[in-house]
Amino acid sequence: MDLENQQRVKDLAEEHGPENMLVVLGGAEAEASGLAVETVTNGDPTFAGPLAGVQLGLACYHVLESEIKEAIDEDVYEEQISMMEMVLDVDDIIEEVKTYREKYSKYKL
Amino acid sequence: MAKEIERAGITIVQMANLVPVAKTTGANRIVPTISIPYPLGDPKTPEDEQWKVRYTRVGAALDALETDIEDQTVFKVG
Amino acid sequence: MDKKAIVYINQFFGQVGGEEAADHPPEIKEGAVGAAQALAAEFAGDITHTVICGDNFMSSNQEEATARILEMLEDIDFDIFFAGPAFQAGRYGNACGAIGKAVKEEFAVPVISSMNEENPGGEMFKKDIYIFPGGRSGAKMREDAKKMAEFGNEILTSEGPFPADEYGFYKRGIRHQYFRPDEKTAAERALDMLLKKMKGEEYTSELPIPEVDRVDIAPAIEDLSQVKVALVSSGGIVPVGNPDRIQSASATRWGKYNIAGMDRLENRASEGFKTIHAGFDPAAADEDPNRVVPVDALRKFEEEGRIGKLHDEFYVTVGTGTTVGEAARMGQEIAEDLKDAGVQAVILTST
Amino acid sequence: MKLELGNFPVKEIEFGEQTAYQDGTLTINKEEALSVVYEDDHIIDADLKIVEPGDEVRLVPVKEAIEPRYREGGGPVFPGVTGELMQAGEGQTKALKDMSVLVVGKHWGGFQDGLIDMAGEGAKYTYFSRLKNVVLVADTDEEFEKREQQKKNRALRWAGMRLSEYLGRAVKDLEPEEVQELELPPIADRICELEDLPGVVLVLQPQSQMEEDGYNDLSYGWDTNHMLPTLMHPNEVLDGAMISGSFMPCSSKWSTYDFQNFPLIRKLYEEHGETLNFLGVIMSNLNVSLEEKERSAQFVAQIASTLGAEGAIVAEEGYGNPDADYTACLVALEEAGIDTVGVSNEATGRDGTSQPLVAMDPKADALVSTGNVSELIELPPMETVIGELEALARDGLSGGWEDDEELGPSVREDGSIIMENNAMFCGDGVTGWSTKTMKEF
Repeated sequence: MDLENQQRVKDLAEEHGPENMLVVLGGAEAEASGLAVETVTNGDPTFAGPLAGVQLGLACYHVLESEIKEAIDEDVYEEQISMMEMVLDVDDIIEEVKTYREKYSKYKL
Repeated sequence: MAKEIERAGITIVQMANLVPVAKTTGANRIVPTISIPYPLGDPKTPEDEQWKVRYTRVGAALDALETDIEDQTVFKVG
Repeated sequence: MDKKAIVYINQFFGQVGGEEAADHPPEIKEGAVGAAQALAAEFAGDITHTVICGDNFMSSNQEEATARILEMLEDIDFDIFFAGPAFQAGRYGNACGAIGKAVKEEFAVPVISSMNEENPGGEMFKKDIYIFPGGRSGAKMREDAKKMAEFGNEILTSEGPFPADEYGFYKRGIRHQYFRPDEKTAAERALDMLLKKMKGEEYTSELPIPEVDRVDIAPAIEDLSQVKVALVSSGGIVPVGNPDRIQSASATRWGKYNIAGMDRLENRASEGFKTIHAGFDPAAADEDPNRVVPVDALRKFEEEGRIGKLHDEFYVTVGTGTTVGEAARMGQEIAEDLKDAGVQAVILTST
Repeated sequence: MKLELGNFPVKEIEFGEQTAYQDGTLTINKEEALSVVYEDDHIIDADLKIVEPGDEVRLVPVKEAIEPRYREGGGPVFPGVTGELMQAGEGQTKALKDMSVLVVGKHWGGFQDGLIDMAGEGAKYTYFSRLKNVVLVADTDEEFEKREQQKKNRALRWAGMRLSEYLGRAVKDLEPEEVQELELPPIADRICELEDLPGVVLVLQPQSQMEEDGYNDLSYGWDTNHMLPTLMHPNEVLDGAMISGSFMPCSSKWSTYDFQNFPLIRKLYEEHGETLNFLGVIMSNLNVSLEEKERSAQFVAQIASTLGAEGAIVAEEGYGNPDADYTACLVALEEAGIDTVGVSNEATGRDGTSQPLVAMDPKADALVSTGNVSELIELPPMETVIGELEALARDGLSGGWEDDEELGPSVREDGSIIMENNAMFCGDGVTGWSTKTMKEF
């Protein structure tokens, strides 16, 4: 997760409280998605950004996960996301995101 | 040792009996000698013959110093 | 463990900024800053300071940057130095290697780094400091830092030995003997290796053949009659009495001896020269040292005008058992001396 | 050829009335034993000591180690050396096991002599620290070499062999506790199952680089400098055909005890008929001129090919220029299509960064390495020194020195020492004992 986004997440969490935040990921790749979850929960694993050593424990899901998918208007999801769902390795992504969430998230949906 | 002297930009020829050793250590100009304990004169031969061997081989080493080479070269003697 | 560590990282992992901050001059901060925190998580001692330096600053002012960092560290008490991990970042790898090497030489503490195998810094500095193979990017920070920190813990608390294959750092070309804990004898190992080799199975040679290091070929001398030629020998020919106490094996010393005005080297019986080389039968060399250091033949060539002049001193050491490392050092010292004396060509005789 | 080796394990050695072996105890009549030593007029002073593993004893300068034996029928244990020339490797020989006779100079040492610690940190470096040893410590009138760095040690080495034969006679009429039958039938007569197993030869390169007589390893008393590689039955080597010389830096040396017990030969015997067909020993040598080195390598490869060997093990007694013989031999065998493994030590320097062998070739791709000759070893003082500690520093032992800018003298005032592995008596165990290897650090 780039340094600007880390700063944004950090600022928002300070402003609204981490318990009131939900991060939705849209990354196309499992490893990067996992790292993003780690960054907003346990801190930046590369230790390069503002979230280095900051354990926000935010609730974090990938847009392809059923929890998010079900909350989105079906037509919108169909139009915006379903194409990608067919070409991505959805299981891998969900598995990875879930693993980190279960390990580090303090908050849930 | 030859390598370090050559690295310093001095042209060097190594006179050695053990050509494979000289090659392994990276000498570039090599002139073979006749044995390890007596590189340049076999005590079992007459004095004048030893002198001839020594003069010829050292001469070959001088020739080697004046020879341009592209690769590691073992100069033939005689 | 009450050991103290200092960590070196670049501007990016020190949270100063990305490429735009690459000219950041070296600074030192207390505690574990930025990526140093990843090491702090696994290191059993205390990370007291973090040195941060921009990659560009280091690569374009390496000498100055190194000097400044060494100065910063001068009054700090520390037991170990970590640099990186540097992943695949070339400038960063080079910086970790350069500063690591300098710190090791100046403060004699272990230095540990981590670099991806594609990082040229690894090849350049693996001989000087411990470098572990690492990931391509910061995504592997935790893993790479863990390897560094764990080895740091090990090296600070146990006596070793620390073989590369056991601990996983890049091999450094430093070979020492090692007693096998399983006490498997050479005979058993030889048989195992042979049986595997004959069956076409995998085996590991205990002495992998390294590549030969070559030097650029010095140009040919155009006209030797204008040139001063020197004799150098590894045959251990010294004045009887061996004034420089050159060792007869595993030599670490060399000598130079004046031959001005001598037509030939007188032998041992006439109190002239003898060999102290212990690797071969000395009889022939003692009887006539010119068989090893051909002063007589070169005098003849000098007289004939084939060479300009035979240098007034010849140089000597002993080849037997003398390690290649020592031979290289002595070669450098002799080369220096030869250059000062204006010698352009050398005949090296070895036994 | 069939050799029956009758073993008499020695559990204890003591001095007593009569030289005899009973129930694992070897008793020695010291006076009688010394009279055997004094048979040579050159021995001017001699004493015997007994040392055992764990004794706080340092031995230096050690010149030779021999296993005491008796040849059934009374023939010389070392044919052509201690008696008439006769065939070794056949018949019956009795051996006193778990012990050796060590020969130590009372004062003078040389390049080729070494050191043994019977206890402490130093004991891990030599095989002989694990044995019970009868130590002959003696001086000679060999004035010509007293101050020479290279010593033939003739009087002392021969005295050691006489003493070993004398001790061996203690079991002359006794039944051995165990008899080992060592038999390899003629190659042409070997049964079909063996034919399916790959033929393997052991190539030995004993030290033979001195031109002058008296320094090199001997084969039936013949200077190995004067021989071309030849096929020997392994039993010959184990039964006294080969004796050690007096030339090489000591950790590289193969003592006569090593020849008598050669672990590589023993291992090949064990594997014979199981995983391989042990064709024999090609006894080569080490030479001084390139042509000689190449000629020997060529002969070795030819003999191995003629025997139909598919595999070979080559072992080198020494380092430095002999590495050229070693590598030439490995390469020649590989080029003849024979899978080859080499066994040697290395010289990577005190700092470990030097080139391991002076001559190397990528074809030598399966090497066993048994140690670094230049490894620095620092050892605390020992209660007792047998011989003369100063010899390590004074007499040019290959691993000792009088003074060093950085390290000081090898022998310090308090009796502690610092030396190179070079001076460990037969310390690199290239004959197969070594549990050392080399690793990258």
